[in-house]
Parts: sequence; structure tokens; C-alpha cells
Amino acid sequence: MDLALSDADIAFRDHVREWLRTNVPAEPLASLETAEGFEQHRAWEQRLHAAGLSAVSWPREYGGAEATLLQWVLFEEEYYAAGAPGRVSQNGLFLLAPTLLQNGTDEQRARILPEIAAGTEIWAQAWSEPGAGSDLAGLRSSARRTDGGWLLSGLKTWSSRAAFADRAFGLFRTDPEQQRHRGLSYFMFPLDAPGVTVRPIQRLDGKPAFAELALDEVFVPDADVIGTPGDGWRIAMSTASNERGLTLRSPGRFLATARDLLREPGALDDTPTGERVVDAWIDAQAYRLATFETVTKIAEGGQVGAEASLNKLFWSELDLELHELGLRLQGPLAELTGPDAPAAGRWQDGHLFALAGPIYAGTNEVQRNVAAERLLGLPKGAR
Amino acid sequence: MDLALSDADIAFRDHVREWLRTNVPAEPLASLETAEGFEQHRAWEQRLHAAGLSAVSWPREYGGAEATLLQWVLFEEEYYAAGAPGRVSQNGLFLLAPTLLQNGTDEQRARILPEIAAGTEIWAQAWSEPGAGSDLAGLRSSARRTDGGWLLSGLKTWSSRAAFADRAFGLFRTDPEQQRHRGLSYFMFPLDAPGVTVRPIQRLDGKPAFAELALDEVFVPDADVIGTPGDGWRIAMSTASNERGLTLRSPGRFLATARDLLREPGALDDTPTGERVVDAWIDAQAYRLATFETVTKIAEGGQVGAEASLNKLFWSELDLELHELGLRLQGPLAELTGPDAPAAGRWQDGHLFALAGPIYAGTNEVQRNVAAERLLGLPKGAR
Amino acid sequence: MDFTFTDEQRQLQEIAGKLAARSGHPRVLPPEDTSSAFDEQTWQLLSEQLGAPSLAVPERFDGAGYGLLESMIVLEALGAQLVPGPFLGSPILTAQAVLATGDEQAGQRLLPGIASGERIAALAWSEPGNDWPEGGFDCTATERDGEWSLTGHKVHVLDAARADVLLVAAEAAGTGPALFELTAPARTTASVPMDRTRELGEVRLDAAPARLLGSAGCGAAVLRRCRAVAAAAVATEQIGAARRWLPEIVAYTKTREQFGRPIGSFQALKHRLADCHVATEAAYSLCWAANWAVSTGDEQAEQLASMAKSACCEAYSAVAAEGVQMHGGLGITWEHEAHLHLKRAHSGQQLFGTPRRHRELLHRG
Amino acid sequence: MDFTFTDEQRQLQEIAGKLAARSGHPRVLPPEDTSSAFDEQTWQLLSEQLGAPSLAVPERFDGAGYGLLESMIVLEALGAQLVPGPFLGSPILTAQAVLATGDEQAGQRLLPGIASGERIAALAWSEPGNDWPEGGFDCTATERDGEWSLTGHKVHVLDAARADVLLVAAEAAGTGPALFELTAPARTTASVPMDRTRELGEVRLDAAPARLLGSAGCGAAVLRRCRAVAAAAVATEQIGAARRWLPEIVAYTKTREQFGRPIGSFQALKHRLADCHVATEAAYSLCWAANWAVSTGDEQAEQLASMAKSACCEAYSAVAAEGVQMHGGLGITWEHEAHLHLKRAHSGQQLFGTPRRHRELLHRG
Repeated sequence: MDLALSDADIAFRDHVREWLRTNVPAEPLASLETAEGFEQHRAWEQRLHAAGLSAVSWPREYGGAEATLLQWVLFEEEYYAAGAPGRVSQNGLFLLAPTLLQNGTDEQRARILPEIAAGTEIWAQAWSEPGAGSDLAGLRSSARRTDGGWLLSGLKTWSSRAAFADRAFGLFRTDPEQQRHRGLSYFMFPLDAPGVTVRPIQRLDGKPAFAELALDEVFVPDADVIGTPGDGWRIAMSTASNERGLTLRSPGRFLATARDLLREPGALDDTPTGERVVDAWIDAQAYRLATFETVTKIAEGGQVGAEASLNKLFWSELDLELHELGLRLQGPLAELTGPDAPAAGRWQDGHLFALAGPIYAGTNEVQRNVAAERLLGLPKGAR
Repeated sequence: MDLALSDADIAFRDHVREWLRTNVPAEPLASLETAEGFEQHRAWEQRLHAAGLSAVSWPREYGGAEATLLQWVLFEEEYYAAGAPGRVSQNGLFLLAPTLLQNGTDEQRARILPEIAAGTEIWAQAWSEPGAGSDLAGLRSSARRTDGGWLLSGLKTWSSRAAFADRAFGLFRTDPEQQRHRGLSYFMFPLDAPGVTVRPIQRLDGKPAFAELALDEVFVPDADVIGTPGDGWRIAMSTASNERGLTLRSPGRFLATARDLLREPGALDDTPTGERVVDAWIDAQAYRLATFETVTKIAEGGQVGAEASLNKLFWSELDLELHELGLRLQGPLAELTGPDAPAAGRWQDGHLFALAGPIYAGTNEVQRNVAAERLLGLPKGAR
Repeated sequence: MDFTFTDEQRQLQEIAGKLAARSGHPRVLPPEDTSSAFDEQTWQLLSEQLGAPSLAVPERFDGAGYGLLESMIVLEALGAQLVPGPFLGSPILTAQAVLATGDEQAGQRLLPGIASGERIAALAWSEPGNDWPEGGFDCTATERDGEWSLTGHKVHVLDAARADVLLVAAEAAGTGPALFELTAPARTTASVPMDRTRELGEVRLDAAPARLLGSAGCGAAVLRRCRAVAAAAVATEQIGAARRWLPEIVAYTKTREQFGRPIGSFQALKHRLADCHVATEAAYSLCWAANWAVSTGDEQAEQLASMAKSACCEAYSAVAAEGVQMHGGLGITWEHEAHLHLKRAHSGQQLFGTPRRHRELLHRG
Repeated sequence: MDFTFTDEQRQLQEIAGKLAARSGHPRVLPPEDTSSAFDEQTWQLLSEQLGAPSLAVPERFDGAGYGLLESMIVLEALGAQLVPGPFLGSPILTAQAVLATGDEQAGQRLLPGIASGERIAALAWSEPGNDWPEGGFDCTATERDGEWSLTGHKVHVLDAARADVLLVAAEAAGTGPALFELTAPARTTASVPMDRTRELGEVRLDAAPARLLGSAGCGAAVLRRCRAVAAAAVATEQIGAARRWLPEIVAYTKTREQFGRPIGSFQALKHRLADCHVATEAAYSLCWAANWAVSTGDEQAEQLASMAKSACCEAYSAVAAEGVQMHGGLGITWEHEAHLHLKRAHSGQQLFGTPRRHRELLHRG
């Protein structure tokens, strides 16, 4: 056990810190969930890419910098500490790319990954359906075989980024005879393809952060199926494990939020709120250290399995607590929005965003089932 | 709506207050869970009885004072506020007596109730078995028909007061063919009867507050069966609803504890503990007011049904919180027992006692099921 | 002691409940619409058909001469349906403030209009960093030749931009805090609160002409009374909403199926909903005890109102949070009602003292 | 950065684990037996076979010259099985106190005996109402003709009645807090703690002759170091116990049947156990980061130790409380192990600063 950083890691971290210090825009970009902001964020991805920092842990051939997993975590810490813009490429970087790296063809990787790294193609995800949220295996959208490809039909919802993104990926039922997890396949499709109707959904801050996607016989060539048809569930679960595990929520974000929280007036008073602030700050540190522990394990050849559920529970509830405390410290001023809002509405916006944490990527109820059954070995079934 | 007390109620309360002021022993009695303390508490019951205050709400013919339900609640407030001794007759007063009043024969009432009121006969309860705690319907102790009565056999456990009490009551399976709730009957039996072996069980404070009762063909005459044989479950549930409802845990106890808590040094500081203290105090007031609301409802002919589950959840968790806070306010001194213990060990003893609250009389898990299913109408079955 | 409503009170409860449920207010405005949340039609029905604003106003001021308890019955119904409007701010809070000053002339002048619902009155009280205090205002009142003028900045004023009558709490040199009535229109700006079902605003006063209400120096006592009334009122709104919304959450979990079962059959959810029910019912008892106490002037009124505010806000917040979580994706969209409760629970917490502040008051009391 | 143990450390962990699990200590003493919790045989095995007390003592003082990290590995194993004894108080806390004073002579005099396990050392620190502070002691140290004498009253002293060596934190006029070694037997009394797996006692000093350790005025820094070491050590014990006990609770819920099913299949229980697991694992990461930091003298040592103490105590308390509740009637009897955890969790919270106190330290830090 040695928790000191190596010289190489320190050099990497310092390089990232310095680049961010000189490049992060002084004024925040417009909201990612507006047409204008979306393009600003795309341009920012392109700047990151030019500096070799858009996908640091990827192979160089796809636009990465071949950083270690530990370095990626350090990168994320620096990124959030610098207050850099939200990642509009997030779905491509952290959900689709790991899937392609693991299950895609060489052709798919060569065609798609560089566009993600360069910020030229922005991806939405298309998992949920109105009747299949936590219970993803209950989905009904279908893909019918046709010449040289498939015709997708059905209704997808809570599709994040889809209001402005270029393409989307998701599961469709290719074998109508099969039930639940069987007979599903993994597709990629353009959001401007004939037959796709995108209806933006307003998040509870009023911004169109999701969309409903109505698909009516949308043609997808065989080249845009990931893995073998019918193998979609297994492939999606490997993505989901990524989504719920390390890659989606690195500790950097929560450390930065915790640090912001400590700077609010009253945060460090010896009051009930002050005590919760310190507890939340301790939790952010614990999440950081637990991540380093996981990274060490992976570096030694270990696997992250159901432990990802612990992460999801931990970060999503921590994020909510941090933002609730942020609001609490503002007192009645937190009630004001627009130009009157304290801290430019940072805590209000963050709070509304954090509310989604326990819901998406598998509700926390599902995560608790997974933790209880797979990690503690409690009986399955009866819930 | 008028929350003021009537003149009659005020007069009753003042009478009780005055009697207690002059009669409550200055020195606390020895622990109820010792042979010596048990007899001291029995003597106290006899003093209460002589003053007509041992069972204020009962009919006069059985030793009561025919007080209203509201007056009984006021009596309890005064009783706990005065720091009067714990009620060694509790099982008889609050569990058995309501059962007899509702389901017993005139002969049983005339024979048994006066002895309870007078403190001459102290009752233990004999509900649980090693394999049937929360799931009372799973019990296996049996009663076999014999001339003029029944022979009870089996093992009962968590029998409170049984280490020193005179008699016990409980359910036994009279029809071995029947399952679960069916084929159970309600019996009373002496603890010194041939065939009864009482093994005291030490509570987690080391005191023999419970016992295990081994019964081997214990004869019970027909006169000591309550209600019709086979009707035991229904009768027991009416007792249980009493146990979980108003009668076992009147607000007086928690109000007195909350008041004691407020007097501890540091209780009213604006600290995290201070905030919890105020919250607990508010909860004690809420419990008091909710009880008055229920009393009003009953006075107008209403029934208390599944709402009793809310009470059980509320008081048991409040009691635990009050005592945890009591310990917390002592700081490291709370770790010391014996002569070094702060406040004569009041918070430590109370805490260990309060820990049983969420477990006995139907665990709080069962109460939450009842509340969800019967009060909110959520689906039963799958848990 | 009797905790039940009279038949007349029950009737009022029923009528107000129907009126509130029929309220034409679109519960979910489009996000870009930051316009007023005021529901003109419901206000007219309340005023004209039900005479609700007059309930707690004495007959000598053209009121109906019932008690504050009756007003709270109506307020609970309005709160349950998140109906926007000045019922809390004008006929409850501000009218009670006028009454608390004991100023008969002011009563004659102001209360008939408030009671009829024709005039809307607001109480400008909080200042930046000084939330609903009993005194210590930065806003000053200066007397010259028998005329008062006020200078200061007031925030979180309910219905500020809509008010016909503005009362202002200000500090008079020598005699301390007092209540004043502005005698000329003031500079008010509407805020855009997170909870769009309330109208909040700011008032800026620069030597604004005003009249003193009551006697000099009575401000602290009046404001303590106002805080108790406001705390009980907000508690009533919050618990009304919690007790209407919880059954709707329950109903949703009975129809929404996942993993082949209604999600309301999952035990973990059942237990959390049971906990919400426990908290809500306990808070409800406190709420009505507080309402009775503020209505009758019971000596425990301030204490009970603080307790009720604390408990009802916490209970509603818990219900609102479960409402979001149990509705899943729906819960985090603008289109669904769930977020309105979350925001309403937040605004209720903040207004007239957070639960924490009311706990502090209990510490002192 | 590497978070994993070396092979040698893993071996130590395994051996210590076996030794602790085999510890002959009867876990549940009869309630009337308030005698010592000390487990002589385990202590001998630890000292003689494993050389555990010597691990963190430098070779020049006849120690094994490993680090504090290795001691913590052993302590975790002992904590997991609630093994009583002076391992925390003597070779960890008091030996580290001696080392922190930088007093080589004291090291030569005291550490060989502590390292061999033959002498048991205790640190008398807290005073009534002044819990493990850095200074401000009522206990005074007076020098006359080069000889020190101490007067005061110390409480919550681990192993007080058993100690061969007693160090005392006292206030020297002019130079402030410092550490002293008593040079004659002191008046000690054993307390009866709620947690019988610990020995606590009091020390009363009335002009007791003593030696100064290190230089005058170094006491505050030494005690800060001691507090970090003690906090990390208690955190290690607590999390060790939590991580051993939680799986046993889980195992019980898998066998205990009610309503025709193992109670561990009820979702509400599953979720609560999952929450315990989340809290325990997060606290575990903090614990070992703190242990690494106090072992290497990292600049974040004090902060990490306070965080670890807070998180590990809270996690263990939660596990212990669920242990009682899930065992039902068994959980509230003396005969069953569940209550030992509850009491151990409580004593761990109290010793060397409550979680709340450590949060305050973080506030300051």
C-alpha cells in the first residue's frame, strides 16, 4: 500500500492542470440543453481534442492519449476542479465507446470513435421506453429484417441529449418470439433519418434535456448493428456496467462540488447544516479513495462487477445531498431564479439535475436489489 | 374544535397530580426486574389501588374509577411527569383486561380483574415462540383436550415479566389439523402450575426481563379459556390492537422523557444534537396531540384500527431517538455504568429498554406493512 | 377537549375543497411563461361565492366574524391543490397584522376591502439577510411634522407587485419597530421564484410617505403574532398538499408496472410510503392544534405554530421527494405534476422562517 | 499509487485473523461478572508468536521496525472479533506517544518492554469535561529542584488499572502541555464501562513524582499526533467489526424464516442491509487511507484520521443497530452477540473524540 502519486502521474496531472488553467473559458458557456449552448459545447470538445485531452484513456489511433485509468481519474479531478464545461460528448465517450471497444468491429471502431473524440458526432442514448424504465428487459420497440439491414419501429423516451444530438444507440427486439432479455439487438441510427421523430421533453428545470423518439420503419444497415443480432442484452449490460461504474461518475465532479460547498458562507459553522456539510465532504473524499482502490484493483487485473451498484448509490445520493445543502445555505434567497438567484443559480440548477441521479441508469431501488443479492448474497425473487 | 380542557377534566388532573406529588416515593424503587424490586412495585400497585388510581378507566365494580379515555390519557401524563414507578401490572392492566372486558365471561371478569387492579395477581404474556416472533400465526405450542379442560405443551419465549409474575396468558393450537391463524385458542395459566418451567432470559442490560416458558402437559380448566376454543386469533388480535394502540404507550411517557432530555446540559444548544433534541420534543408533542385526536374520535363512536400501526411506529422510534440523544448529551461519560454513570444511568437503562420497542408487539417491519396495505391500500402479498 | 370540526366547519371544508379542485389554474405552465401565477377566477369565486377573505375579519370591519380557524380550513383546501393567489398574504397575514396593531381606524380603512377580496394587501417584512425578524430593520421610519416617511429595501414580499395596500415593518428611531401603511404607490418588482405558484416581489422605498399603525413601539409584539399566524398558515398549506399528493403517489405506484408487478407491491417502496404517512399524520395533528391556538389566542400559539411549521414542512418535503423518485423519469420532467410539489415544498420551507429557524425559536421559547 | 497490501502484509492479516478468531475469550460474560475483559492467552500469543506489539517500534528500541500500518492490520483483526486487551492502548497509542516526543532516552527505557508485550503502557489524557484535548489541562506539573510532580484527575484511561507504565498529559506552568512518565505507582481505579470488552479507568494524582518526556512545550503537537493515531486505530477496530458482523447478520436473515420465507428475502430488509454495505465499504477506503497517512506521516494524516473515525463509527453503529433489529428478540438479550456490537460501537464512538468532535476538528482544519 502506497498512496503517493508517481512522478509520471504528477507530471500528467500538472500538464492537464496547466492546459485547463489557460484554456477553460472565463465565462460559462450557454446551457448545454439549448441549441446555442449545444454548439458551444461541441466547439469546446473540438478544442479539447486538438489538445489531445478529449478522450485521454483511449488508444492513440482513435484520438486518445493512452493515459492509464488512474490518470483518467486524475484528469477528471482536474477537469471539474477547473470548472470546465459539461461534456456534451458524454454518451459517446462513456457509453458507446466502451461498447464498441469491447463488442464492435474494427470497421465500426475506426469509423465511429474518432468522430466521438473529435466532437464531430454527438450521440444520444435510446434505452428507456414508456413501459420499460428500471425494467429494461420489458422493452417492446422492434427491428424487422429487411434487405441489407433492419427497420426499427417503436417509442423510446428519456433519451438524453436527443433534442440536439446527431445519432443515437439503443436496444430493439429483433426476435418477437423471444421474451425479456432474449431476442434483443443493439443498433445505432441517425436522429435525422427518415422515420425518426424527435419530441423534446422538458426536464424539471424547463430545459429540453431529454426527448421522446418515435421510430417508424427506420432503416439501419447491418454495419450499424453492434455484435451479433440477439446478443444485445449482454452487450448493453457491459455498457450499463460502465455507465454505472467508474466512467460515468468520476469522483472529480463531487469533489469539485464539495469544495464549492465549503466556500459558501455558513458552510463551516458548527450548526446542523454545517455538520451535514462536513459529512458530505467526507463522503466525497471517501468516494475518491474508493475509486482509487477500484482503479488499483483493475490495474492488478481485477474486475468491477456488481460493486458498480455501490458506486451508483453512493454518488447519486451524495450529489443530491451536496446540492440540497447548497440550497439550504442560501436560505430564502434560494427561492429566487433568474438574475436574482444567488451564485448564478448554481445550486438550484445542480439540485434539479441531481434529482435525476437516483432515477436514471437503473433506479437506486434496482441498485439496492443488486447490491443485496449479488454482493451480500441475499435471496432473489421476492422483493 | 376546542382543545381546552373542561373543568371536570382539570379537576381530575389536579387531583391525580396532587396525590402523586405526595405519594410517589422520593427514592426510586429497586429495578422491576429483580425479585426485591418486583415486590416493591407490587406494593406500589396496592397503594395506587387504595387511592382508586390503579385502573382509573375501569368500571368501579372491578376496582376502577370510571374515568373517561381522555382522563386516562391525562392520568398517564401526570403519572410519568411525577416520575412514578413503572407499572408491574402492565400486562394485566393493558393486555389481559381489555381482552376479558371484550371476550371474557362475567365469572372471569369478576374473578380476575379485581386481582389485577389490586396488584395481587401479576400477569406475564406468553405470545412468542422461538420460531414465531413477528409471524405469530406460525406458533406450534399445543393444547390437547382432557377431562374438564386442556393440557398445554410447548415452548414460549420473550415472555415479559415471567421471571417473577404469578400467571400468564397466551395462544395455543387446539386443532392440530388447522394451519396458521386457524385452530388457535386463548388460555390463562399459573406460572407455578405443575409442568411449567420458567427459565429467565437476560435482557441486554443483563436483567431477567423475559423468560422462556417450557410447558409440559400443563392442565388448564375450561374456566380459564377465553372465548370459544378455536377463536384465539381473533381475540388475540383485539388485544394486540390494544397493545399497539392507545393503551400500552400513552404519550405521557414520551413527554416526560422529552422534558427530562431538555433539562440535560447542552440539550438546547444550537448544535446538530440540539436540533435533534428539538425535533424529538416536537414529535413527543405531536404524539400527544394525535392521541387526543384519536381519543376525540373514539369518544364520538369511531374505531381505532390499522392506525394503531402508525402509533407503534411513531412511539417506538421516538423513544429510541429520545434515549439516543440522552446518551449523546452525556458524551464519553455515557460509557460508564454503575456508580460512575451520569444521571444514575437513566439514559443508558432507558436506551437499552427502548431498543426493544421496534421489535416487540409486532416488529416495525410488520407495522410498516400494515400501514402500507391497510391504510394506504398498497398491494399485499409480495413483500 | 374536542379535536373534531363542527358540521359548519366540515361544510366549509367540503365547499372549499370542491372549489379548489375545480380551480381553472393550469397546474403546469410552460417553462418560458414566467408570468403571473394569479388565478383571477378562483379568487373571484372565493371572494364572492364563499366570502372566504372575510371569514376571519370581525363584523365591525364588514367581515363575516368567524375565526382564523375557518380561514385555515379554506387555506388547507387551496394548498392541497397548489392554487396560487393572495389568500395567505392578504386576508390571513396582512389582515391579522392590522388587527394585531389594535388600530381601529386602520381597521375601518383597510379591512372591509380586504374582506371583500376587492383589495389585496401585502406585508413587506423581510430584508436581505434578515428573514422575518421581530425588529432590527434596516428600513427606517422618520417622522417630520406628524408625517412619516420610510426608506429601505424589502424582499420576499408575498403578492408585492399586485398589492393595493402595502404594510411595511420599519424601525422608528427611539421607539423601535412598528408597522406602517404606505400612502402612495411604491416601487415594487416581481421576482421569479422557483415555485411559480407563488408571487414574490421586492419593494424599494426612498422616503416613501406612510402612516403609523397602532402605537409606536408595538411592532415586535405585532410581528411575533404575524409570525405565528404565517407559520401556522404555511404549515396548513404544506400539510394540505402532502395529504392530497401522497394518495396520488400511492395510486400511481399501484398502476405502474415494472418487472411484471405494480411497483407499489415492492416492500421497500411500501415502507417508505408508510413512513411518509406516519410523518404526515403526526404533522397534521400539530397543524390543527396550532391553528386552534392562533385562532383562540392561546398562550401556546407561538410555540405550536413553530412546531407545526417545522413538522409540516419536513413531512411535505419527504412526500414531494418520494413523489419524484416513485414517478421515475416522469418525476423529473416539467410536464408532470411531481416537480411542482418539490418546488412548493421548498418555497414553503423558506417562507416566514425555515424549519431550522422555527426550531431556534423553540430553543428560545 | 497502490491501494493493495503487499504479500507480507496479507500474510500478517491472515495470521492475525486466525489468532483473533481462535481467541479463547468468552464473547458474552455473565452480566454479574464485571471482572476484567483482558484475555491473557491471546495477548501472549500476539506478543510471543506474532510479535505484534513490536511491529511499529523501531529496531533501535528492540522493535521489529515495520510501520504503524502493520500494527493496524493486526488491530483490524482483533477489532473484528472484539478481542479485549491493551493492543490499542499500549503498543499503538502509548508507544507512538513516546516516539512523538522524540525522547530517545525514554524510548530506550520504555519501548523494549512495550514491544515485547511484557510491559503494558497507558496514556492518561482526558479529564472530566475535557475530552482528549491538545492542552488546557487541569492536571498540573510542577518542577522543584529538577524533579517533576503531577496533581490532577484523569478519566477514560485505557488499561489504567493494568498498566505498568503510565504516561500523563499535564500542564506545566509557563511552558504549557507536556507528557510525563510517572515514576511511582499511581492511584488507579477501574471503571465498569457499558462495553465490557474494553478496560477503562481513572487516575488520581496528588503530587505524584514524574519525568518529563521530550522537551517542555511539545505536548500539543504530540497530542495532536496521538489523536490522529488513536482516531485511525479506533476507526480500524470499528470497521473491522462492522465488516465481520454484517455478513453474519446477512447469514442469519437467510436462515431465519417468518411468514414462510427467510426474512432476508424481504426487500425492505435487503435494502437496509445494502445501505449498511455501502456505508461500510466507503468507510473502509477512508480507514486505510488514514492508516497509510498516519504511518507515513503524510501531511493529511490528521484530517484523514478524523474523517475515518467519523465514517467508520457511523457505519459500525448502523450495522450494530441493524444487527439488533434483524435478530428480533434475540437481539435484545444478553445471551446473543448482537448487543456486544451495539455497546462496542458506542464505546468506539466515545473514545478519543466522538464523530461529532472529529467533524469539528475538520471544520477547524
